[in-house]
Amino acid sequence: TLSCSALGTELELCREGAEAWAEATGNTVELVSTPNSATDRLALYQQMLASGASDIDVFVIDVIWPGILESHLVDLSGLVPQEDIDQHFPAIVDNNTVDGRLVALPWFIDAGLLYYRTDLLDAYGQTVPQTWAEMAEAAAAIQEGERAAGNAQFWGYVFQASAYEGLTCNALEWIDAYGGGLIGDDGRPTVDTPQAIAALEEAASWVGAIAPPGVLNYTEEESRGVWQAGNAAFMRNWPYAWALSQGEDSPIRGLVGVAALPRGEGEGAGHTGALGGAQLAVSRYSEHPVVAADLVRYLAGYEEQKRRAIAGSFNPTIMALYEDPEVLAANPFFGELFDTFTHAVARPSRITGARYNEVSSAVFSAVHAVLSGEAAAAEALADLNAELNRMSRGGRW
Amino acid sequence: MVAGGSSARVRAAAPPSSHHRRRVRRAWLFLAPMLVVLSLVAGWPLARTVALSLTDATLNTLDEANFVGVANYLAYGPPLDAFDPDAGAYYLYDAEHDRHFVLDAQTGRLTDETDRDHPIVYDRVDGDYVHAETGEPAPGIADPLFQWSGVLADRLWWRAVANTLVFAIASVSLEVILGVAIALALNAGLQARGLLRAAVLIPWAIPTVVSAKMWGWMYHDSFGVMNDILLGLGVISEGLAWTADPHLAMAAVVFVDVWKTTPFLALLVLAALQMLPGECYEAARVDGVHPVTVFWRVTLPLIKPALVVAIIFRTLDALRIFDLIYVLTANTEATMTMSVYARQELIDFQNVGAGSAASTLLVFVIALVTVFYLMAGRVRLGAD
Amino acid sequence: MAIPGRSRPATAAFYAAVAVIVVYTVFPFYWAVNSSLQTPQELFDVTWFPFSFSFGNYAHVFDGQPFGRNILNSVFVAVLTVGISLALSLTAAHALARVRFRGRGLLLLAILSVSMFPQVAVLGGMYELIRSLGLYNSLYGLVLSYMIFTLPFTVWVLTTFLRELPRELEDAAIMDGAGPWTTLTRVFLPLMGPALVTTGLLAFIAAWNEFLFALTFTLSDSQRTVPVAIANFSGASQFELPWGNIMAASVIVTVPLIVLVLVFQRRIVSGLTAGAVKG
Amino acid sequence: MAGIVFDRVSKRFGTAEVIRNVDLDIAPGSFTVFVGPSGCGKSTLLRLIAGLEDITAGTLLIEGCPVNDVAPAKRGVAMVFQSYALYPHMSVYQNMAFGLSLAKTDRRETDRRVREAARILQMDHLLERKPKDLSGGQRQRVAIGRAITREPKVFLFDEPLSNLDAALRVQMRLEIAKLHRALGATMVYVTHDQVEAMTLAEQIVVLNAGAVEQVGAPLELYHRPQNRFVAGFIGSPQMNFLPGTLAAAGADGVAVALAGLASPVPAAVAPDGQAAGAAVSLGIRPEHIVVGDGVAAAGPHGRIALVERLGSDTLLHVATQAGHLVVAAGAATKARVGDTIRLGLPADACHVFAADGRALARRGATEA
Amino acid sequence: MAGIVFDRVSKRFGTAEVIRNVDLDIAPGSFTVFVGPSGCGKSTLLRLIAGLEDITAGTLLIEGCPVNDVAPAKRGVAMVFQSYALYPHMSVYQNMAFGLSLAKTDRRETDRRVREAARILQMDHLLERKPKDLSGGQRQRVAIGRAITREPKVFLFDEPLSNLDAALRVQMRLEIAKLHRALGATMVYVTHDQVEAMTLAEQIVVLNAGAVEQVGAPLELYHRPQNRFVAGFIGSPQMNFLPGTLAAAGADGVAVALAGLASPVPAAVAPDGQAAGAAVSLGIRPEHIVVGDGVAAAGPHGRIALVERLGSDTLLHVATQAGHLVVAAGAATKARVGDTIRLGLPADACHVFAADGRALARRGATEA
Ligand SMILES: Nc1ncnc2c1ncn2[C@@H]1O[C@H](COP(=O)(O)OP(=O)(O)OP(=O)(O)O)[C@@H](O)[C@H]1O
Ligand SMILES: Nc1ncnc2c1ncn2[C@@H]1O[C@H](COP(=O)(O)OP(=O)(O)OP(=O)(O)O)[C@@H](O)[C@H]1O
Ligand SMILES: [Mg+2]
Ligand SMILES: [Mg+2]
Repeated sequence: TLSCSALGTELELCREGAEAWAEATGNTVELVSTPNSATDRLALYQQMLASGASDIDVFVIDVIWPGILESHLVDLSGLVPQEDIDQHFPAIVDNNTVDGRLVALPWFIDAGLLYYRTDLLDAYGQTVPQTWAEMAEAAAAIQEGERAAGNAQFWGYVFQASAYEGLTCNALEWIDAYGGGLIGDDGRPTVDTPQAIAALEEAASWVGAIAPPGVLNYTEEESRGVWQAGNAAFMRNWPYAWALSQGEDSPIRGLVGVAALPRGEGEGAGHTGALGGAQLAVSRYSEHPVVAADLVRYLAGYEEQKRRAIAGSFNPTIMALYEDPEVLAANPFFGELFDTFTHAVARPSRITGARYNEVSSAVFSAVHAVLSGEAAAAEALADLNAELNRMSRGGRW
Repeated sequence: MVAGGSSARVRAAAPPSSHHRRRVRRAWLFLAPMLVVLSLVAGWPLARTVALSLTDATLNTLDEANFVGVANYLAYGPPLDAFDPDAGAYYLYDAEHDRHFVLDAQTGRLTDETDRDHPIVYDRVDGDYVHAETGEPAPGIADPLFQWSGVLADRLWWRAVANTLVFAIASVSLEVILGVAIALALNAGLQARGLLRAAVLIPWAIPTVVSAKMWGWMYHDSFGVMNDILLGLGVISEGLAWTADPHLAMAAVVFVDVWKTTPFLALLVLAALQMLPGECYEAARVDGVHPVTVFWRVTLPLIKPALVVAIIFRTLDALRIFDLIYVLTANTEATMTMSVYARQELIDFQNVGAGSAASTLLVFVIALVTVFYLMAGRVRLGAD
Repeated sequence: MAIPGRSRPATAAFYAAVAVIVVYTVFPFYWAVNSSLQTPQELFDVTWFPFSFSFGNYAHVFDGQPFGRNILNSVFVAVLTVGISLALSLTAAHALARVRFRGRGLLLLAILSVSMFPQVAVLGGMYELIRSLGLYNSLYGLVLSYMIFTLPFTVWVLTTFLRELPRELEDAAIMDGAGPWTTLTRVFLPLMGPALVTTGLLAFIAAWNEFLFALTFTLSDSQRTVPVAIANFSGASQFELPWGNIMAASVIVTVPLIVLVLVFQRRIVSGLTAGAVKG
Repeated sequence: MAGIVFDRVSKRFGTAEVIRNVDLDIAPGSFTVFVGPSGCGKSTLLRLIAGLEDITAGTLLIEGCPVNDVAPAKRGVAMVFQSYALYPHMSVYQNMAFGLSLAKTDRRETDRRVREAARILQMDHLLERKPKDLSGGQRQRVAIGRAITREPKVFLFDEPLSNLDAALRVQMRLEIAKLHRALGATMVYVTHDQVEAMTLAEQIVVLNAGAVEQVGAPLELYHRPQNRFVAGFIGSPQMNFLPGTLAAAGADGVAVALAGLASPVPAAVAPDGQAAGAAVSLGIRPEHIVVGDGVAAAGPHGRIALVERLGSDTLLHVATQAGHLVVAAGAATKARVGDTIRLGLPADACHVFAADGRALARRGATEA
Repeated sequence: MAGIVFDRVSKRFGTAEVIRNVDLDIAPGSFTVFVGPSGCGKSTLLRLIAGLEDITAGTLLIEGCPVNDVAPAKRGVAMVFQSYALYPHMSVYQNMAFGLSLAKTDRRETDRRVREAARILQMDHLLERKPKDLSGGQRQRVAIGRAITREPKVFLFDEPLSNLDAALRVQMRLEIAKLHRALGATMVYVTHDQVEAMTLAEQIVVLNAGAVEQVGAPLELYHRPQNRFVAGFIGSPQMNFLPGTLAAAGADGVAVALAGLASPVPAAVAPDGQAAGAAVSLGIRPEHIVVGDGVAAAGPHGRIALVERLGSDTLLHVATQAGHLVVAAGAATKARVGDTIRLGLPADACHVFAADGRALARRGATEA
């Protein structure tokens, strides 16, 4: 008797997977649906875990939560064979290892991607932009053209800039693309750099120009809304938007291309994407930790991830699956993504541990202020750096 | 304070008969079930919150929290969250000079570890710091490290307080005006008022979780219906970013809140209107009192008790507003309210101590406002 | 019927105002209905009328999750919450409104102060309480926790309304040999129609719409209430919002409330105390 | 000053017809009193004048204009409600000043008028009280005060003095009469008090079951009631009625044969078409019956069943062979329960009513 | 049957002392009437008996037991409220049956009693109405009916007939008297109507400003008021008072010198310690003043200022040299406004009051 908390989203797949395992092992699994909103979900988990409730054995957790929930989770390294662990992207395994304890197994992966309109690029003679500046240029050109053609609602680029976790992802991508970073390996903040300033200045210049002013309150779905209505040339989003953009009734079906996010300029610039995705973890308060770990191992295992990749386009965390012909047949673009995933940049959740949210909040607040024009990038980042320094306990967090 | 006006007090002075005492005893009997349930559901959670606000608890360390007094509210010295109990030291950062320090709580020894490989150690001598090795004085080195901390020293908190008050005042006053107007319309006996009543109640009936999202959708700058309407009417020339623009966000949120909670007020006022004695209205009609005057001079004073209660509860709700703002504008500073702040500390940042302190302060602010209302409304709680 | 004693333009202005109010309150609901009848793609456009009339969203609400059960749960919780809080607060309000005793004002203030705490702040303590009472993942736990916000409200409102009833009525009942209980139930209660229905309705909806407690204190789908169920709706992946389904579900849960209002408003009639006393 | 005319006015509540086809003329500046049994529609008539109830049929005219559709406020009337209808949240002062302050009357003038009214009503010391802290009579006085401060064209008083003591009532009555003289306003007044009705009224309207029974000057109603209902209603104690038959009908009067009496009782009324042998009733007021040894042996006699001594008067309830009679004897009478007495029924004090209640026209008696 | 005793009972509302030190004995089964000016505390006294107000000081005993602390329901009293206090949501029938149903009275018995009460009160046809659809008088009758059906040991009536018409009032009065005889219950009754007070009461209690002025049988109060207040309060129209000085005081009476009169007016009262020259007032009831040419020339004379014809009686307001006098002349009087008439003040009808209001003991006059 196990309870598995899963995102309602993937409930079907999760159920099938869990039931398959249950059948195989003779255990029973009960699924629990949780709120759609990640913040709500985290709060709920924390409430339960803080009280030591044993109601849920296996948790599906976000990529940034291992550091936060770590003290409530079981170290899986002893319960799962090492070779099983090694087949996953090392970046994620790293992310899930807190103080040497592997607190969660990767389940699927996400990373920020650049969506573009193939038809419009063609029409305006543009190529897939390699740098943010190119992107902005192309976007401006297309936007101007489309507006002249009568679509007053048209925008060049949409992304996520509401004051929430998604903005931290976006910002990290920009800064990383310019070769900057948020927190150094020594735990000390590193945001007050020319790269970061350049990145933010670049981003701030989009708002109102190629991106709608309302982008400051966009989350994933709002940007997808604009995009999928055919009102944007470019969009930054997670892989999920792919299937929807290519859906039956999508007006832009067949006109969508995906690429890695552009790079910045200058030293250290590169393509990047913020790492996202889900992990499976076992509660320390579980009454059946071993059985639960077995379920986790099963769900994160090769076969199951393959099944999910084929049936639900979930990006596997097992590197080998990106060469699996069946998987590639179902998801032709997976190959392209592989690179992105390997270069994906993780948010500093592991190093900041329980204080990640505070860090993230400081980051997105500062970035939001810059984007909305309330603060200049240089000052905002200097303040942010100081703020992070204050929080960082000299890098010990 | 508010309880018991002058006349009530004088009456209470008469020696209570045992008959009166019996009445009072029975009153307590009548009160008992409610009080039991209420203290059960409210007592523990409230006490716990207040208690936690005096500790350094975090979500992960609820059981091993230490008592820190009022430091979560306001304290001067090394900030509380810089303390590491394991090391027995504060990790401090001097933003002015961009230097990291470690302050040993026991010895008072200060280590500059900005350069980890070459730490500089200072000793505390007569309240000043001197180089541990050279003994040279290091004037002013500790000053920036000692600062006001706690919720009350947080600029964001005060921003949240201001936001909350602005929000509460704006939305409650609009609601009162609109709610009373709606109630009067419903009371005026027009046809199909049943349907109208149901229609008016709809906003209240849609779960906040949903309606907030729905408005978010309607506010969307490019496919939201608000802009569509306003553009169509020619009121605006290009789509506004309702929830994103810091100048519009508060107004947008207030607009939704008014939409959402006016029914609450309207319905309560309507109930009050319908329980009024009819005869003095006839008197007013014969006296030739203008309906507007009747409203101000007769209706309003008569429904005042109910109106004040409705306003109090609406104000309490408005001061605690959370989900609407959270869903519509997330954690943006422009609209961050006390509850959003408290929740951020409590859940997002895991600072149960500070979050509880913020909650307690929030209660305190609400209590102040309530008492103010009661006094301004001349509500005599103890009077008949 | 026109408003007696008003001129034509005034009446016209009155109706215009009513129309504006109706649009303000109802339009978003129309928009919800409209959205619920659209395909996901249409949502990203301002579509004034659901030309496609796809009822798929409605069908979808009920398969894949026990939404019917969730509705029943909500009904159960809300009815019980309202019933219990009205019962408890009626007696309490009677004592508070009609008996003069020391500390009455303070008590009222204390009751009020309970509803000053933000939900997030009591969440933790409430969670522990519910668990220690063994009411976790039970609808009764929800009912209990909802008392924290319904009780102060109902007590205060009913107290206010009870105060307004003429004192002579109570005197007459006392002379007729009625105890406080009888006075309350047989004399005051029937006169409190508007107040009771209104408070009940408002408390019902508050309980019906509550989200945070319901989310935190229940676990299994079969114990969830509607708002949680709706919040747990999800699209094909993490970030996708199944907007059409959410709107359909919202319409589904709003309609019963409207019916409820239509049914109960018969009780909201005026002039209940007319003819009782001279004065 | 405003005259009020009811032109075939009817009022129905649901199916109950409460006012039936009332035709009535109230002269400008006059003082009209409505009397009638409880529930006969007096208050309803006032409410119709005030405009608080819609008229079901017919026309009501004030100052010659139909006002069926005129709002109460526009009719220029002030009303004292039977149920007071005070504003519970206002003090006595505010209750009385309300109408004035709305009319933007000068503050000093308002104050003067309110204090004047309070003085007249003897409630100067109560001005700061709220209605709920007043006695019944005090509330009633506030209601009166509210009307008189406003000085309207038409006053409607619905039993304004019913809760006052006799002494105060006399004073208030005089005050109202004074007010009437001073303002010259039309006053319509409902009362159950005979003395009030007789002393205040220029014209009394007797209502019964929603219809007008008789309209006339007080003494006319007293002396020449048009029917048995009015005869019984006006005058206190009530007129005695004895069943009988018309024994003789001549030009100079009739004689009524009563049960148990040897000779018919003569009455100074015209036969009015009633022939001898018709069933009639003989009416005579208690104060007109003659008691004592001097009366003719022909009159009724009987045992005294009850003696009510009112101080100024004594009422004897006498069971005679012709029926039960109430007799107003002087205060000094020595009569006791059980005594047998002989009663005289003076011919010119007798009223005769036909079987349908119609009064036969009286001769001699006029209003004094 | 239950006697009621007030032992130095006081009642304060806030700082206002509304009942002051009342000592009063109400015999079991008696019929006591409270009279007094509006606001003097009559209703409050009833409410104290009922237990609706707490007694501030003193003891109230019912059937010999102190009941200060006994709950109203346990006192066995029923009350008719001045303000009716009907249950607005109940029909007339339910209003009357409510008390019985609470007492778990048998359904048939309840029905019988309610219908009986309705019959007595002439409201059989109104049983299904709600209070708001009733006229003032009808509401009042429901309030009475509610008390009657309960058949308690003590009835408290607060101006129960004030809104009824004269005829119905007489009937109701008789019904109440009948009820009193039939049930033998103690009845305490507040009224402003002199006739009601005089005819119903076995004992009248005159209250003034919260204190008892005099207690006694009706005629005793009429004939031997203990002070000027009672003298003025009992009797309608009110007693006339003329200021004067004691001219002579002898064993067989006194003489009072009045302004403008040549010779002092003799009065059959004992001097009671008042010496000649003391300021007194002379009281005489309107009905005792003799009018006509036959009266001694020594009496006051004056111009008739106002003639009020009540039908059965005529009131003359005469301005004499000694002061304003109201005179009850017979209905037949020919007197007119402006006439000068001469008035006789019979010695044994005169009351004399000392400066402090105390009455000098009268001689001759007894209760007839
Ligand atoms: N609740 C109260 N607070 C203060 N004063 C009061 C209250 N109730 C009554 N009074 C005062 O007490 C006095 C006695 O009131 P009560 O009702 O007994 O008079 P009453 O003799 O019945 O008069 P009425 O004949 O007018 O009904 C009045 O002056 C009244 O104003
Ligand atoms: N709203 C109503 N619905 C039905 N019947 C009503 C209504 N109001 C009054 N009545 C009836 O109309 C009749 C006349 O009522 P009205 O109040 O005019 O009597 P009234 O002459 O003033 O009597 P009273 O002397 O008792 O005050 C009564 O029989 C009463 O029951
Ligand atoms: Mg009436
Ligand atoms: Mg009274």
